[in-house]
Amino acid sequence: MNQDKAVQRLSREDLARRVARDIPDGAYVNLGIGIPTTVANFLPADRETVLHSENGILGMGPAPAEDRIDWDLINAGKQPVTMLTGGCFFHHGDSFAMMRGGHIDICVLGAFQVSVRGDLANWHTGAPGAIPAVGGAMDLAIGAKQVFVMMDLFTKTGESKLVDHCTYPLTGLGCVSRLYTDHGVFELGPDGARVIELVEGLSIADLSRLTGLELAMAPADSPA
Amino acid sequence: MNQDKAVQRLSREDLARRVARDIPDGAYVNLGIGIPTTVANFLPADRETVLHSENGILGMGPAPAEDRIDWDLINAGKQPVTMLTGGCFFHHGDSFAMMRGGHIDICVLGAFQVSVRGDLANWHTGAPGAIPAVGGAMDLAIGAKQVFVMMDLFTKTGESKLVDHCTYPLTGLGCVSRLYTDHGVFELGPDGARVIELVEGLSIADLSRLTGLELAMAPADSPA
Amino acid sequence: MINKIAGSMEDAVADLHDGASIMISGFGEAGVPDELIEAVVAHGATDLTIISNNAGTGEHGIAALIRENRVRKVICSYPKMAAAHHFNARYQSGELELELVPQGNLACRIEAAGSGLGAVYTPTGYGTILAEGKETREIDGKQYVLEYPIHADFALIGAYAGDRWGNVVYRKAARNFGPIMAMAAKQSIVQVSRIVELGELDPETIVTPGIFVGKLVLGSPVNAGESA
Amino acid sequence: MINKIAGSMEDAVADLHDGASIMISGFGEAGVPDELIEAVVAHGATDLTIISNNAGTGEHGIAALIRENRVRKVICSYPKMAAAHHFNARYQSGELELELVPQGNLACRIEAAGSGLGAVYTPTGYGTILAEGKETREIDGKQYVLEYPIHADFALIGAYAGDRWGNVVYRKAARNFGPIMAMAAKQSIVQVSRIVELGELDPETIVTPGIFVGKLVLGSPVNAGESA
Repeated sequence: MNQDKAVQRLSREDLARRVARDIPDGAYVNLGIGIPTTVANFLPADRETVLHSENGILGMGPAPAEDRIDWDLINAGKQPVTMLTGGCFFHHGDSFAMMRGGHIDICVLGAFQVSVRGDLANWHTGAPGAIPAVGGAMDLAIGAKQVFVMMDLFTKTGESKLVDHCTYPLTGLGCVSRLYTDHGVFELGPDGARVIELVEGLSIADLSRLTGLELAMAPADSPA
Repeated sequence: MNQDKAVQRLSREDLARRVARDIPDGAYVNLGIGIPTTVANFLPADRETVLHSENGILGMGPAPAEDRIDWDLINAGKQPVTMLTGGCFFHHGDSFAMMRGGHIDICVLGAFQVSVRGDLANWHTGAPGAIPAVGGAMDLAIGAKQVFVMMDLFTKTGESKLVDHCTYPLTGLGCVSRLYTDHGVFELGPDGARVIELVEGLSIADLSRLTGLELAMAPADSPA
Repeated sequence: MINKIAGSMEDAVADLHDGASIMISGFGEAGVPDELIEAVVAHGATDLTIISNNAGTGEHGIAALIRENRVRKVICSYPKMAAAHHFNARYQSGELELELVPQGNLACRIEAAGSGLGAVYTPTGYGTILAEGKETREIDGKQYVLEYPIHADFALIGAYAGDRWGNVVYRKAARNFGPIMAMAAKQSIVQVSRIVELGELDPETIVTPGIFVGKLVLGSPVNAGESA
Repeated sequence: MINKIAGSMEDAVADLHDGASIMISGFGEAGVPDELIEAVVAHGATDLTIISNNAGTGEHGIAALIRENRVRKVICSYPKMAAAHHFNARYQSGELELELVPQGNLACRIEAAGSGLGAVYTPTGYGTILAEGKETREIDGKQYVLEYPIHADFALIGAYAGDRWGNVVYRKAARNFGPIMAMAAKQSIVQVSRIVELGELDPETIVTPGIFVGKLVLGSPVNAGESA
């Protein structure tokens, strides 16, 4: 939906950088499979962020050199990773207790759709004949203290993925607190979506028109 | 109730020896606080019995020498113990999962009263003003694959502690499978008590009269 | 004397039977008990229910069991994998029943079984199609779904080292479902890369106590480029 | 940078407040965080709910808190101890509320809190006076009691060694309630006998990952005759 050339959409990389900015020092963070994983590349070096991987790792580090790959040390996307000093291993029961029990500060996920009240659809298109596979998506959606979603705001065919009601099968209800998109950042909650940031060249009126939603900026004292 | 001099009541030690005989090689066993603890002294040396202590030990060994006491290594009765080669430590959650989840083969407990259908009363006299304290009694009663009770069959005042219905507050319902007493051994279950062994000099008629219960010997093919 | 060590993979799975429910540890390649699964294929038991995070890929492991038509039902969180063609074919033809369970619910239902709980209220899945028809309850202002334990006749587990009492330690993220599956099955069978003398494992650091292990068998070396 | 190490016992308990619920680890003398409890006495917070296996004995620990009339309620499995005179007096005078919980239910209710479950069905206590008035359910032919999680504002834990990320290991049977209480409290405060450099604890053998720990403070050496 970038027919308007003046709109300075965030690149995938800038979006990951933007999300990384909101992860405070010392946070315990789970980065979902796919695009969210790239946020790790932009975590500031002067902060200690402890990455959780639901297959039983805290303190997950970046990918290893080719000759240091260990197939017993992989992330939730089954890619080889490394371990930071101070990290540890535990079993799946404890790992999902960390998630379900509200011990993870921030979980960053991708999405097919997010509703203005924070409902999340990110596990299943509902297409007939598709093999359903949920993995840890529903646990990640409802467990963390804060759930961030990062995604393009529009599908390739121009439909808004921020919606009034999700039409795709839900992953969790009212669970997303913040939505980071290539067009701007939104705060979601029981009272609906409020815009925290807009990319350059985009007005709130444009955004309302493009999404078909009645959007307003968050008050200046909103926790941005 | 040993007015009858011909009745060869088992001593505490012989009772512990008798219980020990029924603990097979390789069994995982929890010995309750008090008299049941003494069973450990009679476990045959040619068998490996793994003792569980609910405060987080498998492979508990005998008391240490005075100069080897370690107050971080105690049993459920808070007495210093040792650790056998092959033992391990775990937290209270896992320890009671072992119990509640049916992983312990045999639990040996003392009792105030046991009913013919295996109800157990061993935690509280119900006396007014008594400080109630249950500890692990209720978990031990219902968790193990088999629960053995060892006790004197009669109180000091001659009342049978094997009863039709417990009058003391219950610890667990229908949980005791076998009762070892100074007068004989009983199998308990939904169909009531059956006598497996009688001490010398005691007839089933005597025992029925003394306990006030209608007792019969178990059939010869009963698993004794 | 306690000796849980089986002489061969064949001996290790000798008690399997038709209609058995079998938990299989592993996430990705880590912690998958490959040789035990091969032994199940060779054993011939059929009409199996498999409980595992994934449903197999390629021609090996769970995929081989499905290919050989030994599996009646799969309980898992994520059957959709590259090269899951055997699962896909049997599932889409209706020959294979799938119970799809969110990964954390899979974990806590396995834990409930191992720890003797009758059921648990979990928040995961509330309001989604995976909770359809399930009992729900509001507790302290939050919505929960009632989920029942998943028990199994057998668990096949890939671990790192073990002793004759069945005490086991794991390696890195290969730990995953092993410890909780070992607690939930009637007979847990553990494949290890090293068998050690009793006492060699530190009592403070044993992850799966022998009480949860029925049989232990020596398998292939660790699944790693890097050395242990 | 993550640094959970508090400079003193006083700093470690600085966030306490009147009306707080506090879990305290320990079974017998093993794993009791003596110095943290002393710091709570010195802090002065009152109207406390204490969750612990025992309710104190003699003049120290929980007994001192009860003596100083800081405790409104005790949730425990076994308050009856030699020299539990402070507990006995306050309990019998009706000044102190007691919730008596079977030890395994205490453990699994703490675990339910730590792992985010809304409630669990446990078989323990069914048919006894400790389950009176509680919801029950028959599941698969067996009777269960519905039990709710026990959460706490704080957990005070006695452990062996820890690092600045809050990773912790325990010593022998002093482990007991520590790991599960650390998961169930909003802020867990751990007293250790040794503070070690980050990386000194083996990632395979850390028992309580730092994510469950709020503060860590150096206490007295290990509670043992024998050396570690």
